[in-house]
Amino acid sequence: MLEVSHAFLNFNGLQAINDVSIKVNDGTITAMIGPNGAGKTTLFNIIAGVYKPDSGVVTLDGVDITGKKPFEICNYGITRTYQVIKLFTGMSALDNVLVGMHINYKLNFFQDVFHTKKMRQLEKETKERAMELLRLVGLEDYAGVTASSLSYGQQRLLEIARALGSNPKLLLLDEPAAGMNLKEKNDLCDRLRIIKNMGITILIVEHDMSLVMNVAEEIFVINSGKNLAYGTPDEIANNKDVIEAYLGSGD
Amino acid sequence: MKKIFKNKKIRNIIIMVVTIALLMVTPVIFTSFRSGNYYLNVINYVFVYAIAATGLNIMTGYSGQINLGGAAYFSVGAYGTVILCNLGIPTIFAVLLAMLIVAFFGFLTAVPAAKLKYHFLALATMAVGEIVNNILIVSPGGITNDTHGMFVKALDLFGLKLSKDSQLYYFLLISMVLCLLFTFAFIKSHTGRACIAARDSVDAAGAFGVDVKKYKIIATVVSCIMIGFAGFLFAYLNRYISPDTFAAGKSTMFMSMTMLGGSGTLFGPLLGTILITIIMEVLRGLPGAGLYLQLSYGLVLLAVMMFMPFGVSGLISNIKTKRIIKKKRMEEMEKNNVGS
Amino acid sequence: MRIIKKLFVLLLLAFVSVLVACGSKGEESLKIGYFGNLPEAGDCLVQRNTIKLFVEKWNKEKTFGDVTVEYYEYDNTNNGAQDTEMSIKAAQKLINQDQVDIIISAQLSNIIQATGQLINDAEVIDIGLGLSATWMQQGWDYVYRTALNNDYQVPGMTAKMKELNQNDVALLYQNTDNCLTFRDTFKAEAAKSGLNIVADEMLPAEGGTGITGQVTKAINSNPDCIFITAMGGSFGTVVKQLRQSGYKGMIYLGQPLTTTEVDSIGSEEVNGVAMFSPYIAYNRVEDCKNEFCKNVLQAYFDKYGTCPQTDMIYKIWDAMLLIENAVKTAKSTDAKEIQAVIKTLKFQGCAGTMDFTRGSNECYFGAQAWVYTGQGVAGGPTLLEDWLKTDLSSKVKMTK
Amino acid sequence: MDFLKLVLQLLIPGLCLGCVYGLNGIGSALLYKGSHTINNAQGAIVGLGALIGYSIQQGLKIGLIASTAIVVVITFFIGVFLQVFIISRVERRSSMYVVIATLALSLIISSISMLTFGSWTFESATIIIHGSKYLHINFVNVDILWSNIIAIIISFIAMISIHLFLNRTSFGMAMRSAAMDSFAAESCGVSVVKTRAVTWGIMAALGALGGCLMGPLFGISAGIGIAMGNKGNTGAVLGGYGNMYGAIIGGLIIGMVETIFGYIYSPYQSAFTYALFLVFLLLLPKGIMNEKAIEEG
Repeated sequence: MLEVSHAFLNFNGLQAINDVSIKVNDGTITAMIGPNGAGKTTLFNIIAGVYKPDSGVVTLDGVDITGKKPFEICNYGITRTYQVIKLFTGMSALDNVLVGMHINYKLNFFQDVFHTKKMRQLEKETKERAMELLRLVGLEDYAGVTASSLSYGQQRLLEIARALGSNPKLLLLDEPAAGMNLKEKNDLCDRLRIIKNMGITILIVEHDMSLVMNVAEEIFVINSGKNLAYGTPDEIANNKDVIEAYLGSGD
Repeated sequence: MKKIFKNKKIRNIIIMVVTIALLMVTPVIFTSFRSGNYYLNVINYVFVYAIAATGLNIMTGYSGQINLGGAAYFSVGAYGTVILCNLGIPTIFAVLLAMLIVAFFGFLTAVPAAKLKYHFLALATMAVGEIVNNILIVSPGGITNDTHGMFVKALDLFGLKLSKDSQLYYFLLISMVLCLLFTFAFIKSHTGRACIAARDSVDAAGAFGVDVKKYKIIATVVSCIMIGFAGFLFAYLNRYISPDTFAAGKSTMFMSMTMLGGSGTLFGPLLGTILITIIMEVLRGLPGAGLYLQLSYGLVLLAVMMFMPFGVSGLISNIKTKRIIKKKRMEEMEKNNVGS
Repeated sequence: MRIIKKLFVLLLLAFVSVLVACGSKGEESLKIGYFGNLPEAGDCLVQRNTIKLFVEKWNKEKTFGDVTVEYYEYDNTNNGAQDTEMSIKAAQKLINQDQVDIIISAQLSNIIQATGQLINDAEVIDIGLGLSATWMQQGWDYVYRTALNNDYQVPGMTAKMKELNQNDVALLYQNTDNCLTFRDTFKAEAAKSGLNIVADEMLPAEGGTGITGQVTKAINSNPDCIFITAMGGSFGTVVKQLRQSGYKGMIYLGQPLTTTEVDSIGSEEVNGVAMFSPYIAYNRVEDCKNEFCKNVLQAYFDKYGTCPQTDMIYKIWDAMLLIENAVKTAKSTDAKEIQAVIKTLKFQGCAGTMDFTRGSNECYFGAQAWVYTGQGVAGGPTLLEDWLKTDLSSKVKMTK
Repeated sequence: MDFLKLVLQLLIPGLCLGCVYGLNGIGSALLYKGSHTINNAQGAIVGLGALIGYSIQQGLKIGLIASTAIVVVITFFIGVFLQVFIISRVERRSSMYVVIATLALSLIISSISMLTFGSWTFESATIIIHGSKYLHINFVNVDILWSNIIAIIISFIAMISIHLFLNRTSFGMAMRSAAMDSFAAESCGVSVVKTRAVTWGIMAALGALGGCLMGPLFGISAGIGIAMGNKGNTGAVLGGYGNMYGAIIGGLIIGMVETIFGYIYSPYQSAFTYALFLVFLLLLPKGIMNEKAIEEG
């Protein structure tokens, strides 16, 4: 599905990404973990098109998408959530998800603004789909509420619902569990499994080991910009280098 | 009787019917006694300014771009239609052509403006306003009759001469309601949502395939057309247009109407226009009314900026949404306590 | 549906609040309305004081029988300056709410122009104090002027320039309705009498910071004399800068200088500045030589304790005389009858006989040339002929 | 010879106008560097300063220079007051609101100053050196007003002192660090509130200084202030917003351009100046001294 091979990125002197290669298989939940400042978010942004790597290739199903602009990457079927929540605060939850579906909404200006029959019919369809997504993340009865008045956890879920709006092939989640309490985290894991069963591949960047171990099928560990380990959760759990990187070497 | 009022649907219809009846009858009531004629004229101005403020709101409220030169589009709309009408073109085509000119002028200013930062956009729109005003004062070939100003013939719509306030009243009322409905349709449309998204977060909107520049331009052009349309109506209501009526004062007036009412809300501009017009009429008698009026614009804008950035209707809707949230949170609390 | 309901409830609120504020119908009386720059202590204050003086006199002496005279005034300024849109609103309020019979509109021609159509259609008498010819050409039969029309000044001016063989004239004009028409008439008249215009520069309206370029261009065009037409009260800076930049020749002005402007220009620099006017302003009542004007200034002084510093006193006084004569001869307060009577009126005014019988709604047709000598009071304006005899005129370069 | 005369006749007043715009420009540049906002109220403050200066001249019967000094001090504290009680509160919400808040302030200040001082143009005292108001240059026989020359000299002195204040004094250093990154500055003990207040104080004082210096040339009125305020911002943008030295150059260019356009074709004087501003803003977004005016993304 997604493949990053030999990516390098230098931030005026700091070699943030140093020959990193990762592969995300179809229909899996893959996680990317690593200590603070390991370059996880930078790699995440390279995939999402925010940064252009100095060298190295990012391909999705064989198509090279290195260095494409964010709104082009969205057309390829990759959508993302943000570590620092970037919801459309002035709009209701439903509208946020509707904007998520922006790209598959083919109408010319006049049809759209003058609410022709075609537009009203398409609008009803997309609204139903949006409500479905809100039901998926459990926000269906908050549909009319403006995004800024939702609680922190709810805003996180809304971001995921919005990202699913344009039924992507690959969903990038940037620390989705940050700021959530235990109950919300378990709830999140169930929802992520439902999304996976819908056939959407998920790549999570996360600190919370318990969440990663619970939901991820494959895990990449990145440390100071380099590949450290790859494998299933229990392989990683007792992999010597990973423990050392996290807990610092014993000697 | 009680049962009827309990049923929400019927209650709405009754309110609607009563209000429509009252709206249709108002000119007759007002023209019955002579001083009412003056207030009918004031109401006509409220309609015109409400349309202009709603137009400005599309750009500032819904698309997050500041526009301190609204008077420029207002004057292009006014002078455009009047000059074309004087050339003998029937009113309808003159208005359409003028709106095209305003749209082109709006597009011309929108494209560069889309990439400017908020503060520099403020300076740029102010500069555009000054340039247009200067061109009006010393127009090439004297088409705008420079500072002599231009007299405007009575509006003739399909041969119907609308000169008296009571006749204009219906035309202005219908135009305002149409403009409000158009704005409502625009916001609820896919394009409208994209403009609002571009306002709230440029990065997130970009990430979901919204071409931010394109939607900023669309919002500006739509806003210019509506302000230009209000300019046309102003010309035929005021029956005399001169460059000094379109000076910077007009842009600040539109700005304070939109902001006071609530920028980014549908009825904000209309509410703001009514409140500002009431202030205007109250101050009318005072010596130095103009200065007190300018002072009140300043105080209104400052109060909005410091205490209620979403204006009066923003305040009302805040209270309402807070109540809904609290109610939902309470339900959820009970559900959780009962559940866990 | 919810949106539509909200819209209509909102409009309901607006109408109810406005309905409450409606006025009531007045009983039989003569109502005079005025709009102008109320806080301004210059021309507008003189106008309002004179109107109040007459209204008081008429009511005390019952000059119109048992009719009481009422006076309504509104402000028409926006951002410190008189504004056409505010004037239209003030005029509408006077006509519709207060139902006035006679309106005295301000001395700015673009204001009179903007409100003329409205007042004329409402068949209310409109007495304008502005000097520009444009609003007299609109064919409004309810609009009159009790000041001197610019167009009637210009022939006298060009003749004087020809006489002193000042053939090259530099033009400085302010971009307002009054000054533009004055400039166009002057250019037409100058072409007819063989004067050539060597410079034609536009000065920005008040608050403009860039008059240096224009002044320099006027001086460098090496003119025999310079003609400036600007709004009352804004000649000071231009004349001062002309003199400061070394221009020693004669300067003709479209309007008389106010006494404050004379002081600011300075006695030595104001020498040689000429203007055409049927009357001039004085600092003290005693300085006035004309008998009729002296009584006018004395009456104003007795009531308000100060001598008016501008010649507006004569214009507004003539306007009130017009009202007094018209209402007395028409013996009614109805505007239509007053309008019919005015065409037959001929009576004594501040600048000689005011003759409305010529059918052009105007009353004055000629003016004398005065020159500021810089000595004595208010720059001591003396007749041009006397000034030429004195040695002061030698200090000024008559031709280039 | 008379080309030189023309140059001199236009150069000095143009330069004087340019200096005053430059002074305003410095204020706007400092403000933008510090808090990324634009001050629309600058014009009104300039008008207010000029009017206060005039009333001091009349009240205490003192010369132009003395009254200007007093005005500069008064407007400094007015600037500080505005920032602390009004702008800082609005800024907490978002820097976008500050643009509209300053526009509101401009309306309030200009209407109050017109209500108190009246709305017509006053005559300001001019500077008289050895008995005459003009410096006569005989070989070109041109009279140049002393107050123009003094205005240019004082403006340069003010510019140099601001430069020294920012680079040499410790508080100046604090101000520049707060301007670069207010969070970092705050962490090492710089009270950003104080630096912002002083920035506004300096901006207001410079504006009022410009207003008073222009008195002899154009007379004193609130209207003059408004025109100068906008041009000050225009000059700052021309020079590259946020860069003080660019603002001075930008101001000088605008001053010269306006005077020259006044000479070439006077009716479109203000249109040319603002058009030049738009051209610079759009074609050269970084301005002469390279400061970002374009929004990414």
